Amino acid sequence: MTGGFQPYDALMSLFREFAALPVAFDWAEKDSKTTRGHPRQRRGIRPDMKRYSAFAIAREALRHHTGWERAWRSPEPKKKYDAIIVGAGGHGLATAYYLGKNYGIKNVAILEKGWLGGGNTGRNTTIIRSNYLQDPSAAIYEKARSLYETMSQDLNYNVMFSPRGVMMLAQTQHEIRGYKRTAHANKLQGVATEFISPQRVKELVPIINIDGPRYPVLGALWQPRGGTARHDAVAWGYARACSAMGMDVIQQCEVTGVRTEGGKVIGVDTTKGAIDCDKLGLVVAGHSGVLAEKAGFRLPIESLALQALVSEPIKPCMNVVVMANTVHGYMSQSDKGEMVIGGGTDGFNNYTQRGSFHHIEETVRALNETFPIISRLKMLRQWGGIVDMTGDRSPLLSKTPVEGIFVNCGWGTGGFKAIPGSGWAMAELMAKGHSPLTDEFSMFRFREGRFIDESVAAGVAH
Amino acid sequence: MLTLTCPYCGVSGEETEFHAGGEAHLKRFISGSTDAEFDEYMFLRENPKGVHFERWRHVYGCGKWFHAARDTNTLEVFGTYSAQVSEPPKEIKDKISAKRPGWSWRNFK
Amino acid sequence: MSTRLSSGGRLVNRAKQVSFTFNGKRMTGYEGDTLGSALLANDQMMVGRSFKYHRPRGIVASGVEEPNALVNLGQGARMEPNQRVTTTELFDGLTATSQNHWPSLEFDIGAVNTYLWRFLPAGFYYKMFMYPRAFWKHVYEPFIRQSAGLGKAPDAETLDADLYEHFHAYVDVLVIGGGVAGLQAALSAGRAGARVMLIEQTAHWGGRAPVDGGTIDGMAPGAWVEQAVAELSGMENVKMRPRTMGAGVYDHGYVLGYERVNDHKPGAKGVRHRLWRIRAQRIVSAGGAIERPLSFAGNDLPGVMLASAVRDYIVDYGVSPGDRVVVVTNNDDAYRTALAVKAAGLQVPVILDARPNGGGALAEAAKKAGIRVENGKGIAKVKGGKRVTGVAICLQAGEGSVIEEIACDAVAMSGGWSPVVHLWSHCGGKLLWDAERAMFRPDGAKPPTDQDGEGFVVCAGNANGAMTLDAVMADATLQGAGAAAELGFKGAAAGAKGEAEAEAPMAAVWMMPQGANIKLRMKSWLDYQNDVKVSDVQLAAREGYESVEHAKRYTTLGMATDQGKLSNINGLAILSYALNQPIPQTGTTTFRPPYTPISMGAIGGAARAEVFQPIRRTSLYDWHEAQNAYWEPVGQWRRPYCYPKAGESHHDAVTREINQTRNSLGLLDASTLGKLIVKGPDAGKFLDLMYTNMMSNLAVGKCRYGLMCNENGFLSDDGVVARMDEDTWLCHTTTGGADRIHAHMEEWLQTEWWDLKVYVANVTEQWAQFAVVGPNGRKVLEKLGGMDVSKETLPFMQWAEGTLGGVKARAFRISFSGELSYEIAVPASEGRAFWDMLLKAGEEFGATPYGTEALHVLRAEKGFIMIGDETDGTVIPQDLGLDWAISKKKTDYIGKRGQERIHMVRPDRWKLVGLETLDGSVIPDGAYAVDEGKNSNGQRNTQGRVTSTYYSPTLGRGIALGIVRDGPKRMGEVIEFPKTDGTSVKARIVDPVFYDKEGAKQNV
Amino acid sequence: MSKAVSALAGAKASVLVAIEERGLQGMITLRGDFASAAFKKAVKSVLGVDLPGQRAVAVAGEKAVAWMSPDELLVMVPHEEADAVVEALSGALKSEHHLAVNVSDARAVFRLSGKDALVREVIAKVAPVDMAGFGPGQIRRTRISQVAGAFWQPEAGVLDLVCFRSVAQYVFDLLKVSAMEGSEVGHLG
Repeated sequence: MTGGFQPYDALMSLFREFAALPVAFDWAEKDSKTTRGHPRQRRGIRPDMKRYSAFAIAREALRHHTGWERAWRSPEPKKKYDAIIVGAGGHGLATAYYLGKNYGIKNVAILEKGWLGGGNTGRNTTIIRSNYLQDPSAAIYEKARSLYETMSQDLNYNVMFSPRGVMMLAQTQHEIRGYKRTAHANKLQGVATEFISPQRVKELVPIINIDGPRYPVLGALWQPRGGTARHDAVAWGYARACSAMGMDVIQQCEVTGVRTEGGKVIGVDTTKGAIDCDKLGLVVAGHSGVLAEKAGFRLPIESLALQALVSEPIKPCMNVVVMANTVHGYMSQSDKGEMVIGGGTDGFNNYTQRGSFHHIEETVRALNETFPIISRLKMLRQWGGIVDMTGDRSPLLSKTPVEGIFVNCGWGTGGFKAIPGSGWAMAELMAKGHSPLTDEFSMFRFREGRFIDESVAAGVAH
Repeated sequence: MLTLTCPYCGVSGEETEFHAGGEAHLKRFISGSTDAEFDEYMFLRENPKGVHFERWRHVYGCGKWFHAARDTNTLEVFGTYSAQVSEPPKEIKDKISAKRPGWSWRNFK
Repeated sequence: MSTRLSSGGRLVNRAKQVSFTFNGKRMTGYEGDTLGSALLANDQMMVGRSFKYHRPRGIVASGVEEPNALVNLGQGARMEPNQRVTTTELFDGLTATSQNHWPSLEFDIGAVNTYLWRFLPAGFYYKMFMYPRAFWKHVYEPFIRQSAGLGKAPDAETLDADLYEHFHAYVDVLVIGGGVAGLQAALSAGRAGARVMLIEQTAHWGGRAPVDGGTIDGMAPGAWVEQAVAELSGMENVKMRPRTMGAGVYDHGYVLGYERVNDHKPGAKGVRHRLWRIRAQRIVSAGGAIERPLSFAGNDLPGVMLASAVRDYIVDYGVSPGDRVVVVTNNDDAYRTALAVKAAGLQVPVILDARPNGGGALAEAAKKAGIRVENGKGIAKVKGGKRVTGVAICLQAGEGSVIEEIACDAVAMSGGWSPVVHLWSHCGGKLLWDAERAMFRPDGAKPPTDQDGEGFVVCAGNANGAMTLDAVMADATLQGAGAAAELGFKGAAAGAKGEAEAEAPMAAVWMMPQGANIKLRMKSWLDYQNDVKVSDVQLAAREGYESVEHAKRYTTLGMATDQGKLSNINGLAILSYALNQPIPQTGTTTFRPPYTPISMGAIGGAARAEVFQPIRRTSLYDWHEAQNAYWEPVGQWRRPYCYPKAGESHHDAVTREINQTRNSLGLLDASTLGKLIVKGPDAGKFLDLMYTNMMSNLAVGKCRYGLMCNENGFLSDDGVVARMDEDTWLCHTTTGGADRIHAHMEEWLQTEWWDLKVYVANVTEQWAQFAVVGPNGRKVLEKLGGMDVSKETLPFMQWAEGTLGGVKARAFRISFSGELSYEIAVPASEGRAFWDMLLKAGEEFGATPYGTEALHVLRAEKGFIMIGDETDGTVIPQDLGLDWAISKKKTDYIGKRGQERIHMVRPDRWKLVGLETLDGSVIPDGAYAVDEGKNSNGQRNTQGRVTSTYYSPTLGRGIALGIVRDGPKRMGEVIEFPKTDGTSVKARIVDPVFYDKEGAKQNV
Repeated sequence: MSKAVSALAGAKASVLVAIEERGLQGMITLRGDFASAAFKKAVKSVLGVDLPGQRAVAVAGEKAVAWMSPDELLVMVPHEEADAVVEALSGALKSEHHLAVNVSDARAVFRLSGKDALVREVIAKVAPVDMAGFGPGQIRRTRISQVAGAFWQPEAGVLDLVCFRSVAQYVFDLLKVSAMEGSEVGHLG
């Protein structure tokens, strides 16, 4: 048991959820004081959509939860949309959401060949942080992190953003220098981080073995407002909000072709027929290259398998997220109690969503050494996702050689944490033609020799 | 966990003996080439969901680089061959044609 | 009550009693028991609490599919949470405690959730706990976290007392599963001559067949199993391994086997678990089938068990789960349980057969035995609190009106069987829906494929959908022989013939009763551990979570530690009905390894403590350690950072080492520096391509500093190159660069310039190399004697070969400190002896070994760059003022084209300068120099950063190297470096060479 | 030379099998064109053996030649003779493009001896190699857990393993752990 926890207090707080309903609404109103109008309208959510709240749950409980409506509609595609987003993962849905919310562009379809949130959004280790070294990275990841802070309230869907803190261990002199450099950069970027001592690391992570012996912990870069969120909920919450704005989330609709005229996009062909559009956003992570090919251009990316695993659930023993880059492992404990562990990527192109086992071995080996209790836990499940890697391991948020087509991909192993910032910036890029958050992430930067390389300071890509 | 056969030492070994080295048969561009040519050489990699040609090194074995023809979607290995050629040998291309009719990759088919 | 029967139990040895404790209570069992059978024998019906509602949970199964009965097993350094009691072999002294309750199993405060259940449907947390915002982190989440989780976390300060290892095995045919199907498949493949390995997850061969009856080749299955095991044991080409589970099937026939070597005898010699890394040409998956529960209200109460499990406990362990066992089924197999219960002298008040027309021969046998059989009936509701007290009976076709109530203390349920298709599916094998038998089974036409594009997994027996003993034996013979034949092993003999009672067709029953109302559906459990009910899946469908993945994630169905072995198919069927679509259209979730959880210890294997990762050691490693060196890991090498003496801080030690080196004599173990021999008629040409500067025109006997870039133009390594003879060069690399640069050279030679006649050899470790540095450096070498190291014979940037102190040596006149300096290379086997001579000869000069930190400061004082400090993968040589080392004459070198790109030639790139703080302090590591204003993202603009920053004992002040926008043209300007504490430090831009700019000290 | 010491100075361990660091062993990396008659002749004349075939080891008394790659041999001679043999090879190959270099001190050699099945099982724990299909006459370069290595069997029940000198302690420790009492596998016997 972690110190000081009182089951009765916590239980009382649970009851409070039910008992203090009017208070809860008061709080909700306070959150929205900054702008005028009815809070639902401000959020762009249709007034007829049922709000989620403890009160709604209580009301539904009386009729055995038979009155809940669909979280998102299941529409047939229209003939034409102002904008089509291909890919109903977190990034695609967030792009659509901010197109509507920030720019009033609501005649939007989000096309998904499988099920929304079924790709990398639902396969990652849910880490959220913005302690990046390079200015463009820090800007977009910090934008994302700050949007995560209020996402549950914005979407009226609890995505369980948990700012429990993220630390990156320094286990060599080189890493100390690298993380101190990042801490300095973060200070100037407005990202709250600090370099902390080994003793502080041990206080925050009682299960860590800071003495090594192979790689003693020499300190850590600590971002107290980094954390995790419930990954599926992010996609579901955005989908619900997009649907409520009148957008069409169309699942099981594969894009089979991209139609252009005079170098400009006019629509897409899909398994549900042809659909016209003025603007097209390609936001399909691992399959971006395949889709770009259909549009007639090539992207500077390659697709690789990245793996992760979880242990069986145990009672809480680690409240923060720890990344140990020298030994290649990172770990957090989910709200369910599972230790969520990130593994490595294969070195070869792969679309199987299965990686090679030795990456799991290497990661677990390192974590057994860093967190000795792990040795007696069991791996419950391992899985893989396809990530797209660019030449500098940083994403592409960019115009393309085809007018009206925009890409958002190349997030490599770091996509989940960026979702709201990526959507926010991509929406601006699509609506206005440029965004300060995306300016540096052009797909043409490699030709100029301009890189956004995060691996430089202490070997941390993402 | 792939099994690859090194064409130089004949070992059929597990992936951990090898190092993946990216796309094969790249044409190098040097000083005097255009920005577009150099960009293509460095960054615009083939990324097919299907037949692919790539480089590997038998790093824990004989140390030799070689080429492999592999399907990135099924992980089938059509064959491995010398690193010192600028295009896949005919027998490998024929084998792929038999298994994946209509395939193409860059200028090869 | 559950109890031990007076006789029976084919797996237990009643002569050997074993004692153990559960929740501190002492209990006894027999050798051969599982912890599960022993708990039941002690009437410990309730063994845990569910995840969400904290409802009482009892043992429901007898094998790996058990979702409920998980315990904390053992203590201290051998404590392990979440151990399944049904797969834990009992041993003397075993201690177990139940999980997920507070304060006790019997009285659990968390069980209040069970009264709030109405408010906690699937996904409730997505809809609430949002306001006020801060409450999530501080109130709601802590509560949710505390109530989640299952087992205890092992103690943080106690190291795992057990050891683990890996083993690599290569076989023609791997048979997974040691039931009769696996045994027969192994026999067929083995007799054909294939190299066979047969693994079985339990300690016993034969699987369920001995419990289920029938005959094989006219024998009782148990007798046939004995005979088969005997034959297999005698075959040279067959290896058998019990207690070894097929954990995962990976690409190209790679299989993980998880052997629990010592779990049943903790503390025994050797390893606890062994992870088998098996490469199989063909895999026969014979993992059997798993019985499905039925979904009726109250099906989660302790005492409700799978019919097959009830039978197992009676037949295998002589344990009765109850005196009065109601059987409820949709198929014939459960009648075997009724008969077994009856045969054990216990009562079966009724068999409820949901099929309107009931069963076949087995049903007749039950009736003949005097058991009441009710066709077309089901359970409306199970009665009881912490255990079953009775059932309410209803019509299966109805909505749940109670016809009759019957008292009982156990319910044996069977909803049909699901083949274990996990291993088939791990690597992409496809499934087809067998509507007649209501199960997914492998689609033999769509197997997972291997490196040759061939199917490499087949399933046999139950796992292949062959459900009766005759079909099982025939299928296993076929699959085993077929797998071998595909590899060219032909001529397998005929297999054994199985016979069993004919069975009437089963009928799919996904809800009981068929028209169960919402109140019943809200109490019909699908996933016992995660508390997912029929109503939850229906809610998910209603809310649009329609894909099987959505429904799974929204409800958490199948995400518990059993990964849905009991719940997935039932849940899937409920979802399909809710969506009004056929089951195959809904599809399954993806099967992922491992089949059941495997220990992290096993995954890591032997790699812990001293063999966690290799430590690379120089010939002086022991000496450094004896000198109390403070180690710095550099790649896998360990190098002394400094040598603190008693009472000295690291800073003090570094200062002393620097001062002594500058003033008299310092010694450095530089053995880790890379040394590559490059030889051949085209070696010069090749090196001109590898380095930015010319190497082909280096004279024999001379040294030259060289830079290497990657194709992007970024500086990647540096070092001194010495020309050995007409066609041989020796290239020094950085410590981290030796293997990397060797590989880099081989890559270019093999894949781009294969026409060049050049050989490269990495001789880094052949030589121990020591820097002898300081004004007395020459004197000490002269004392050793053997070769002329005078300025005249061996001037700066030359090298010579000879002997020193009787040892074969190469002396390089190079300096990374600005002092008179030699690097002496001697054969590694004589490194330590030579070092001892140096120390002895240097004694009179106060010879002082120095570490990497002093090395860094010495070079920074001199303005020498360090790869990894001044470079970070984004810096080109031109940024560091190294244009002099870039040949303008060459048309090509690696990186040249990259450096011509527009961003690389911008005039405002950050370039190397020296930095001197105005107040003499040391600029913090990693500090940036700020510029006016902010960028469009609101970030403070910057104009440079420090790359190396030290206190210089030589100058008595802080010095730094850094890169600053257009820096070299801004000498004398003062720029500001904010610190992370809010203050800042000002520094003047100066020349990067702080010490002896003329080189007077090194050129002596 | 008397002052020369091998990486672990002849460390020994007696566990399931006997493990011994073999002390100083002369080793030469020889690269050249195997197809060239002059190369074959030089090997034969200096070392007294024919060029070994792919992944084979040829032994002649105290000398042995192992096939390392299509253009690389590992020549084994007594430690003190290594420099002389390098010179002899270089002399014999004067007109050929080749590389001969003494790497004796860059290596460590271990000998495992005992019951043949156990010796091979110890290796099967640390190397991804089919040890059932391995035997005398062959050499296999591979991964020894986390480092590079190569091994061959001079005869049944004996196995020699070579690795880099810097990781000798790691390999020794690894072999000891893999051969600890009670860890017999019983798979290759």
